[in-house]
Amino acid sequence: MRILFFAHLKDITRCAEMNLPGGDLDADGLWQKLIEAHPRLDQFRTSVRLAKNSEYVRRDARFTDTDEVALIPPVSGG
Amino acid sequence: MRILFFAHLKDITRCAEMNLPGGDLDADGLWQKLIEAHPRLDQFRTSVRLAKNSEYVRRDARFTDTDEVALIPPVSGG
Amino acid sequence: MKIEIRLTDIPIAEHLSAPASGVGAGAWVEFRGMVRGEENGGVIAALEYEAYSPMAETEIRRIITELTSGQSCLFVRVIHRVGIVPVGEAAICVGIAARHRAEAFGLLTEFMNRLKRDVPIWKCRALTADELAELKTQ
Amino acid sequence: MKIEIRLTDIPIAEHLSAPASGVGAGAWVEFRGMVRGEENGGVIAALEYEAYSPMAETEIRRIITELTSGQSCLFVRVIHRVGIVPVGEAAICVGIAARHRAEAFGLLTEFMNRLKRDVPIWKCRALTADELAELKTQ
Repeated sequence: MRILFFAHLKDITRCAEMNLPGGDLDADGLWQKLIEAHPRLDQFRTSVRLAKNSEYVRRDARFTDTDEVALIPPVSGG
Repeated sequence: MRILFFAHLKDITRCAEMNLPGGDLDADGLWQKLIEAHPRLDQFRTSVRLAKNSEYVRRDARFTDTDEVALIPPVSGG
Repeated sequence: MKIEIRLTDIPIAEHLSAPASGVGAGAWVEFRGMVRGEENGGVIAALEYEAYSPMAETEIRRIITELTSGQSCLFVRVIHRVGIVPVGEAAICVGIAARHRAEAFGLLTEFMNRLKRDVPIWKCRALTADELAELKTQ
Repeated sequence: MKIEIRLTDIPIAEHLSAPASGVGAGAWVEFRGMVRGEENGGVIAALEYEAYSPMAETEIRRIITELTSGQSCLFVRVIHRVGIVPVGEAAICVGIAARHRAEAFGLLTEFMNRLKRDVPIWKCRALTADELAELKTQ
């Protein structure tokens, strides 16, 4: 699946997006893979919301290879 | 003193302003003279606020010959 | 803080400049209250507004000064039409510049409430299309 | 109700027309949030905004639709800058037409609160005057 990073998360991961192969995951499984790829993401886990295909996900969301997943750190628009 | 009428009060009194000789009056005394001049004003007494020289008056205000007094019916600007 | 107040019998310009309030202003809000096509359930073409002019201006200034005391509002502009205002035109325009939006929104809301309670301006007549047309031919 | 949403990297026009929302609109309110000359206590010359574009627009539309359900708002326009926004320029412009002012003010306040909580747009960098000048010469 395609993973997008924004704002300071791009500095942490040093990329704006990455591809994460993984099949069918729940949020915990997804975070585990993300932290494996970028260990420093761990400290942002509690403040980051996940979006799937341009929508915030619910707790029970599942993520598959065709999804576009975005890590949304606290926003500051306006 | 100069008395100003606005909105529907002008229709009641058939004038926009009048001169009311009277010396030194409190609000009750002023209303008494106004109602003598225009008996139909009586029914508006409870809804009309008095202003003296462009300011709403307090309860204990006094009105003298040099004052400009306005009868302010409920406003509806904006 | 700068306060600009005007009562006018000509249409309020569609585009008013925000003031050059410098780098401190983080929020600019402008409100226009327009005459709607109905009044008390009937179709109308215009409203006629009447003001007790010197007192209306004094009272607007007094309300703004009171509401902004201790606040960081930078600029307030109030323009109110008097005379005939056709449907669709603005009867009032209020512009506020402040450091933060919360102050600007709060002031706008509270100012309009106070204006509608205390400022000696009246909708003294609703005009039908025929009455408005007749006035224009006079 | 009509909704107009735009993310743009060019300056927001100073004068945007109110929509031709007909004789039903009694209130038009426009808010501009400007970049201020300081951020976290330091003097700045510009802010850089970043957006997750498709989601930001979807989310703005979702919030407006939710907030206006059962209401009589007639038109909402939201324009948000992305990229570098110099001090004094608007980062956001929100315009609302409604039957009555209370609906317009309420929607504006609540929409801005929700935008600042949920819409994926970030102030990703504050630029000093030197940094801004350097960018311009590139």
